[in-house]
Amino acid sequence: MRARVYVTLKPSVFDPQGRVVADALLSLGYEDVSDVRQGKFFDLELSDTDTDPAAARARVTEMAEKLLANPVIESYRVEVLP
Amino acid sequence: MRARVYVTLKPSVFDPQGRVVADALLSLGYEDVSDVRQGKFFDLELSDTDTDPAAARARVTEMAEKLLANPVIESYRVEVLP
Amino acid sequence: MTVIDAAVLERHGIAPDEYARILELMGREPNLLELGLFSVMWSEHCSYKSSRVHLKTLPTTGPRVVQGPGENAGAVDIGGGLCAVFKIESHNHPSFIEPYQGAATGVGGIIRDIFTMGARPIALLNALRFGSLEHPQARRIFEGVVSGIGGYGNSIGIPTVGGEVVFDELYAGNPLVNVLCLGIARADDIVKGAARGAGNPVYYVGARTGRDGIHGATMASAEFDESSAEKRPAVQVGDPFMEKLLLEACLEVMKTGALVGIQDMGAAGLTCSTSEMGSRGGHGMVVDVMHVPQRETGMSPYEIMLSESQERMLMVVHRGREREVEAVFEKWDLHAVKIGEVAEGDRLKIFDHGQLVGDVPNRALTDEAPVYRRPMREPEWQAEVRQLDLASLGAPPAAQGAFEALLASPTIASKRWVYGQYDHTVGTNTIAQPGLSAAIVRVKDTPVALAISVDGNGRFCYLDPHRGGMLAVAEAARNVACAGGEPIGATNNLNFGNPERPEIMWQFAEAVRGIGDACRALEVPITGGNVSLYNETEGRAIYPTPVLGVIGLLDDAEATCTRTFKQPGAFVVMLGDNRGELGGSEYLARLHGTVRGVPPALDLARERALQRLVIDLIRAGAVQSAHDCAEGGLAVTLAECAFGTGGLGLRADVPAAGDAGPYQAHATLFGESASRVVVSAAPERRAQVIEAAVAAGVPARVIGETGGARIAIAVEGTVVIDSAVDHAEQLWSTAIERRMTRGGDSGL
Amino acid sequence: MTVAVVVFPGSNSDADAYYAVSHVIGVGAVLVWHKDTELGAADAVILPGGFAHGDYLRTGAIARFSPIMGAVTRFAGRGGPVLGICNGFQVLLEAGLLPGAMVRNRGIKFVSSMVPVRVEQTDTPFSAACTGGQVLSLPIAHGEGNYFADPDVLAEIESNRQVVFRYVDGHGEATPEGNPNGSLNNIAGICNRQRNVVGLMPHPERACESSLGSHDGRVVLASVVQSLAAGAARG
Ligand SMILES: Nc1ncnc2c1ncn2[C@@H]1O[C@H](COP(=O)(O)OP(=O)(O)O)[C@@H](O)[C@H]1O
Ligand SMILES: [Mg+2]
Repeated sequence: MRARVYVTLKPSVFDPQGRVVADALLSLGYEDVSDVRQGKFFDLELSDTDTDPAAARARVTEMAEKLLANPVIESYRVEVLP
Repeated sequence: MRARVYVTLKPSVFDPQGRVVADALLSLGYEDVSDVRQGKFFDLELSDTDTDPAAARARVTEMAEKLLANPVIESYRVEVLP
Repeated sequence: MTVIDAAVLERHGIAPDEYARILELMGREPNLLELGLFSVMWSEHCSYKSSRVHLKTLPTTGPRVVQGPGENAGAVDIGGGLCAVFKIESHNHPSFIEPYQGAATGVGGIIRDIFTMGARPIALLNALRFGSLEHPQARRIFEGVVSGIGGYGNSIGIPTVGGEVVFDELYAGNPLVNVLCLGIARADDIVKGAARGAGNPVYYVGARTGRDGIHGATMASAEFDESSAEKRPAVQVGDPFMEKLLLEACLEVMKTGALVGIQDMGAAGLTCSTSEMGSRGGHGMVVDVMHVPQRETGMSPYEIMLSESQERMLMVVHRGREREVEAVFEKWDLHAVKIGEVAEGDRLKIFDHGQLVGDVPNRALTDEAPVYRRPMREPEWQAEVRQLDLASLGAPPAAQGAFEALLASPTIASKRWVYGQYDHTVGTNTIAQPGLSAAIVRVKDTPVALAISVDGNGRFCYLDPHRGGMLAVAEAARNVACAGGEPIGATNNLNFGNPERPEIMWQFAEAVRGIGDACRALEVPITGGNVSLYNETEGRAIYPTPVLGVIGLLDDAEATCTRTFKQPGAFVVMLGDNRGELGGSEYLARLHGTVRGVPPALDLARERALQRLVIDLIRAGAVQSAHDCAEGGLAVTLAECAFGTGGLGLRADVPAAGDAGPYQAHATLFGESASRVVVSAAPERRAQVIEAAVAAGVPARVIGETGGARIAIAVEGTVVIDSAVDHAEQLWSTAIERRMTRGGDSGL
Repeated sequence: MTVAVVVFPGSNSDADAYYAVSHVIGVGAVLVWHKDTELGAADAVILPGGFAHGDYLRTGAIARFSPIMGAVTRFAGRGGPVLGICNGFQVLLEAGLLPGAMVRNRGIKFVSSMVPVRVEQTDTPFSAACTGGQVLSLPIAHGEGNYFADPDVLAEIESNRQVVFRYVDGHGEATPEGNPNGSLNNIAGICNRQRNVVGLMPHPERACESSLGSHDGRVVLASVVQSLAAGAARG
């Protein structure tokens, strides 16, 4: 089973990287890009003993909570793939 | 209109961050995680003059090709949201 | 309009009597925006209301002082028309909440203080305190802080050249992150943060303003408790790239001469910069928040004025020269925007789209801030913790084992794991790499170099804050002297608990008194500093921890000195007296889990003579190495001189010191008596070194000779420590790494 | 002789390269702003270390679009000597002037230390004054210096003798212990097929004076002076 955890900066938190990417796109002539926010994701390969998607989601949520996301500035979303 | 570009390291490229996350999860007791790969994504806010999703996709693909991903090590996927 | 009731005042951290004073100064009831201005400017962090009366007692003048406290940073003359501009700043609370960003933005803040003065920053140092590395939480904070410091400094390209790290459970819930920045400026080019000339435009440049950090300054002035979690969105994200652009652009703009004054927007953001610049220059200021570049929509004047978004500067420009200034910023892709003007009078007037929304006499926010003489009381436990009964500790452990345990103690062990993540070579000025001694940076295009050290021992201050304050100054100055630098200026960061508790206030006052005494005796003026109070978690305060940063001048950048032995057959001398003082030592803490006793005595005249002697010996080329005896005592000092030499050992035999019964050997080897330096010198220099010491009135004793591949130390002829250099060095150099990799916490 | 040092926004070793070239090696140096479109009369070009554009997207990814890069590419195409140091190397990779790419250090942490680097090839303008197999002590300071190339590209680089510098251990061997960042084949620096464009992660410009801990970097910068002089002599 596989899971993906998306981690993004909370909307109120400044994203300097996104800003620089937006500026770069602008200077390359992509004037229609008004804003860019950068995020990251983790693709987790789970062993076959996890077969219950609900249980897997709970477990991955725990991992996100504990390690993958920094709750002070980031929020996350968990997706479980079969 | 909004678009998201996912960028991942190609499978042949070693992912040091994914490795460190996997090790950390393991040491936290998540022994069912057999592998982790880390990727990034960019959420682009496009101005309202872009209304044709196909055209927007083509344009964003161009941005990914040119700037957002490095074809030597990365692959990308474009998603256009209404 | 919101009524200002008790709840509103409480949320703003304004006491009832302070509010009465606001009413008096305003001559009317403030509106919410105005209350917000008072709340941040009268916070402990910005107003120094509890500490000011004590700080006033510090010596701040001297022949070399070009700028004392009061400006963005202090400055001392280093000859050739140049100044060393330096200051230390803390980011303790933010680093606890978000270690990476908290530490990173702390670095960004102090760098702005330096280049705001017109100086080019050339070095960073940091003094850090964490809980024990045995705990995952402390490891996580440590890891995040170190990578945040590196992340910011490496990117902006200012080398991090030194610092200190101490681990102790008392810092578990309240780590300390103090960062010192040193820059070089032409004395004539020093720029001040004052607004003058009515009608001169006021410019804003840098990052856009967001809602981040609102009430950061008040947060830094409040104790932690459960509810601080709610303040979490107050975390700011650093943008070293933006700061690099600002640094280059500001230094370039200053060269045009078109600036009247400049100040960064740090704590209390736009509020602090507008009111301080106005009151320093004896002028008023008028701004319209409509012009302030904003990152988020719908921000209120309150939010805009109180935001602590990073990487922003406020400038006053000579009228008529706006284009010159704008052009420089445009070159760097920064957009300087005019947000207001300097005005006659003394009022800070804030408009929003042309409508007056706030109107305050600027001095009411700055100079008129409350000043407290808070009650002080020596803690009841103070006398008790000074009692040290060695007999109660049982039989002493073998010296060999204690020695090895000390080498592997994270506080003593090599900090390579830390500075290996810091770019310390960028700038091509770093003469002494971190890990060898006080940091040494040369000043290009001159013959001189500067040595810098940051030091402070919280345990000593806890046992005796007055002596602890003195010892911190002495140690930092001694470290600088051991590098060959003559101490010429100091900055200090005072990290203490809640000043509303009389015991804490007493510790504070005593420590400041100690710092002042030592600075006067050693003739090292304090040119600035920072106070961080309320360092407590759940009512448990940290050790009182003053951190001293001392700058030393080396007339000749080639005549430097480091700690390492240079050749076999050199003789090893201990300068100063070994009194076998174990009180407050790392030995007692590490081996016996006890923090008790009287900290080492300090005779400032002797200290001064010792430092003078060491500097002279180095200048004369008489010694090959010099190392201060500090944590871990003589044994650890000798071992450290052997580390980094490729395995060059020594044999030493030291006379027993003090009167410690069965602990005699331990007190001799691990006691932390002050005013001691171990030097090594070529055999033919023996007479010269001893004669110089005698002439200086400094006790000097040849205690051994370098050679072999073992560290062999005897007390009164009996060898009690005998380790292969390689083995000892391995313990010492990998102690932190081992703890950090074992835990498996990641540095995401 | 003039060496042009390009300044990108976020470059932080531009002044160091300038200083080393002009004050230590003693040849002319000029700083060229990235928005310029001409290199002027430069005889050699250095892309310096730093964090151009913050390295926020990928190292060197945005800098390669700077106006000056057109001139750098033309200069390189004419056979002019171009040296990319650290971030400059990363820019050259992103610009396609050198093969391969950089990923995060294997240990994910920034690494800053003095490391031994072995000179593998001496027929480039930035190694001509070295002796083959010479081991230089040079500082590294980077977070993304882990060199990667596809297996076929890597094989080609090796067979064309394009690896100019390799990380080695204390015994001068290219072992895993000597590899500070996980680079494939311990690669510290490479050149292009034409051998006039060289990139390396270590900082020779920071190791030009013994008071700074090493002067081994001098030979790298002196190489370009020597090879330009030789070229001029050949006419
Ligand atoms: N946080 C740090 N950052 C950079 N260098 C550090 C840091 N902590 C310690 N060091 C370096 O490690 C060495 C030893 O530090 P310390 O044990 O405090 O020694 P001392 O005070 O005797 O100089 C010094 O050279 C110091 O600069
Ligand atoms: Mg110290």
